[in-house]
Amino acid sequence: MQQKERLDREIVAMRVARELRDGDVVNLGIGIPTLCSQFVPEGRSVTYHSESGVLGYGPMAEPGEEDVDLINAGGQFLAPSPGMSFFNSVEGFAMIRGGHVDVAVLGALQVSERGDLANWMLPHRGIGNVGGAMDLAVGARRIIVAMEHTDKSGSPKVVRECSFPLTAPECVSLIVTDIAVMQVAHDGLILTETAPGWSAEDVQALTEARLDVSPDLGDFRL
Amino acid sequence: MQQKERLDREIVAMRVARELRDGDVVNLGIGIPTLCSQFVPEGRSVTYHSESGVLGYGPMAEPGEEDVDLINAGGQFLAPSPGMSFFNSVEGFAMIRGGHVDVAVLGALQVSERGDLANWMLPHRGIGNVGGAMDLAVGARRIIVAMEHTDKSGSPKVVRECSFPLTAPECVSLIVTDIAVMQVAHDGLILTETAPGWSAEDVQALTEARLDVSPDLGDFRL
Amino acid sequence: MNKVAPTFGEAVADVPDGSVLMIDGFAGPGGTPQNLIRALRDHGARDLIIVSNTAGLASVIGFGTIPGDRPTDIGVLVENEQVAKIIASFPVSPSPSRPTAFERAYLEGKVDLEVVPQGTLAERIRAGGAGIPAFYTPTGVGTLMAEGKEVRSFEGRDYLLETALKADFALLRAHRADTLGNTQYRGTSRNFNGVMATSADTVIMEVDEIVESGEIDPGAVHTPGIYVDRIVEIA
Amino acid sequence: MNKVAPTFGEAVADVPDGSVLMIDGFAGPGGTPQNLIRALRDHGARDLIIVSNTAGLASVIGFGTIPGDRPTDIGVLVENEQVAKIIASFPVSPSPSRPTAFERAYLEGKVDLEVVPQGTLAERIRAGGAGIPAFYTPTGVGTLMAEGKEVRSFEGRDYLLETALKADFALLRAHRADTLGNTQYRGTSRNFNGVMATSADTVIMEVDEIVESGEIDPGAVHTPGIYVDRIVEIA
Repeated sequence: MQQKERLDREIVAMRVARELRDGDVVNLGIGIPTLCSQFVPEGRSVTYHSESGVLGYGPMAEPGEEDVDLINAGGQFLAPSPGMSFFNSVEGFAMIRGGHVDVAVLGALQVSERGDLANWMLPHRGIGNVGGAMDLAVGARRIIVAMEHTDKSGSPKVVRECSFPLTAPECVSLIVTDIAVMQVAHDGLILTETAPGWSAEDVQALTEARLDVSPDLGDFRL
Repeated sequence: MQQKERLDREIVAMRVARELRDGDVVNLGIGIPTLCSQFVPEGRSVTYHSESGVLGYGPMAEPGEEDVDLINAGGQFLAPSPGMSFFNSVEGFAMIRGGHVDVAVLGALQVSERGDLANWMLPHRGIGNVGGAMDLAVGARRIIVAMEHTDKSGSPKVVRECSFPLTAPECVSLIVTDIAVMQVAHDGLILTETAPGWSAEDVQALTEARLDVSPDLGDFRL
Repeated sequence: MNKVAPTFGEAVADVPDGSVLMIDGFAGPGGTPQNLIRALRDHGARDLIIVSNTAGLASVIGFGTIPGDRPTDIGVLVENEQVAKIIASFPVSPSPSRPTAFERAYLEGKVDLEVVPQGTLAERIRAGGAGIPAFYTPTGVGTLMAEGKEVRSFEGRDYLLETALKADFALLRAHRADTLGNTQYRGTSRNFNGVMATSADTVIMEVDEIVESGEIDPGAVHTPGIYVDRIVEIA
Repeated sequence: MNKVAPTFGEAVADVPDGSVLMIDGFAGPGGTPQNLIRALRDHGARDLIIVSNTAGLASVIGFGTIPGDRPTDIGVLVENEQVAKIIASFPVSPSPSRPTAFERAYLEGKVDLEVVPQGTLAERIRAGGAGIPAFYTPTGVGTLMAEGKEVRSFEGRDYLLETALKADFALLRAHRADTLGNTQYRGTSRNFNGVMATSADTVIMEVDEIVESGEIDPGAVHTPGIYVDRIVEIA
């Protein structure tokens, strides 16, 4: 079963991008989430927010075009875009906490069946980078997690209870991994899509949390 | 005694202006306080703050030069000045509460011997304009009251206890009226200056609070 | 995502009875959305709760008003009996002989009033927009404003607990906006406009000029477009 | 009231041992006062408490750094054993194999750490500058950040009480300032610079360019000059 093919990061990002609606204000975390902006369907206008202090930025800067005064929260260089605006960190987080960001796409170390999110600290390291993750987790109207389904040692990241320190409890709405799409419902996780060749049982076998299988279970919708 | 001559508003403002130091950030209330900026001694650079959202404004606008987008908190038209800056009401009051305004010069209905200030509501009216007075009274580093010594009916405005609703308790440092200058000390009011022709007894007779007479009592220093 | 509304009337057409509105009106007409206020009067929504710095002064005593001008302010909504309550810092005329429409209605018991210190009003609106449910402030300690409020000491000084204010709609006035709603105010007219834009569900702006996106320096935007829902150009 | 200091060294010469400093350093060198940090290293003040978003990342992992550049950040103060404690949101390297100077010192017990969520850090600094001693925020409820903190419910949701942060000095970086200290930042380098300027007793800025007062549009000033004490032009 471990030999079944997992989706690559771009496909995961593409699936998440389908969730973004016309007019949404979206914050993209470091890693797979950053890739989502390339895959937003035609005809949808999405405004990107970064807690580095910019709204409405363009794509990643081309090599040679980097500007240390135009970065995202992961320190990546951005290209300018007409209609963008700059602000300080107080304003950037007022937007987040105040509910002005529609969607945050975040990576995760663990997500629980209640939607608890752990994405800032590996307990064995004893020290971690919280950055803006806790503010985004409580402030953005909808939290989508984009991640690999298991960690590097093959352990499940979709768990019954997070064993890692929480970023925020009960905040995640949707989990998109390299093998499955899961909705966080009031009474647990609903498996709605699987990667090509993966059955619900295959996904469950790599998932610690119990998955309810949607009657409409199907392939990844891209 | 009521026949002795009182100082006019400009002289009161001139006396207050001597209190402003080079580099001070100053907020001037409505009435006599507004007049102070004309009388700042040569060589002192004072930056004026208005909670309407401007720092470093110039003198009053000349007739015909009025701009509805350049007013003070009393709705008076200001002239621009090089180096001024604009901001919203949140920032304007962050400056006040945060201790960034060195001096506020305010009018008053009553000041008590402890430095309690009442300047926003006549009780018989049952309704009043607090405006920015309470924020200034607690936020500015030094509060100077500039006012007539008695009200229109001749009753003392420098009192033992304010009978009018307070703006803030124990906030006033100095009281300058049309007959006297009084410092608010820990144990009461100290009369330091009187208008020409007025004795300490003359001033006390129009003052409900008990005045300690300074050993250095003298004429208004202008 | 073009946010330009064709007329003032259409921009306020969905304001229901009983709405909470933030409407700028600092002292004079600068920053006051006079056209949107007139449209709301014509629209006729009633039982409104209005958050504003004043309760309609410019038309009565000429605060901040060019001599000879008779600007519109929220006083017309009070006169038209559309207002149930006003939350303001400077609600009455400083000249008792020239009372405002609000003041007369208040004394007749037709409208409620909550007086809030101006800095606390600004901070409560900011808190509403910034996801801060409550904060402590030194303003109002030991005064009537402290009645019924929690007093708490931090490092030996007393503070009042104040809570966030939010609104259903904001009616605001700016100088320029691009089609995305990125906005600049002129001079002191930024005042409450710059914060009310963050704290209402639907933010409606009248502006002198609408420009294409990209025409406003991104470092000089006062209110980013994500806060602004509808823009109407003043003809 | 000319605020221009002749050299970086003179600008930081009076920073005593044990000071609390706010120093910008968001992710890369943009906004980081590299020259003032080097001057503070040369000055040698010790037992410093530093408030900053990161604890020195740019020089280690190249966050926000043009390839080939080796920017200075507060890591040099840690390496020089001048730092007693850091208050930050992003203190360690995201690459465990490339630890920061701070991280090594922390694991050796040479320096203390307070990790604060980035939005809470910004809001606490803002509160310090705005006369707000404490506020409630939803951030951190149900996490390690809530340990020892008051939790309180408003309208059915839980929030943490967080308190203001202030500093003795702020070392900041801006693009332009006039001689009165009116300041503009460039792009995303405004980040923590724009708020730390309000919350320190003495605010020291390095800037690309100093201009005469009146040369900066009063509507486009990011930090009004009353917040800024000393300005040094980057040669």
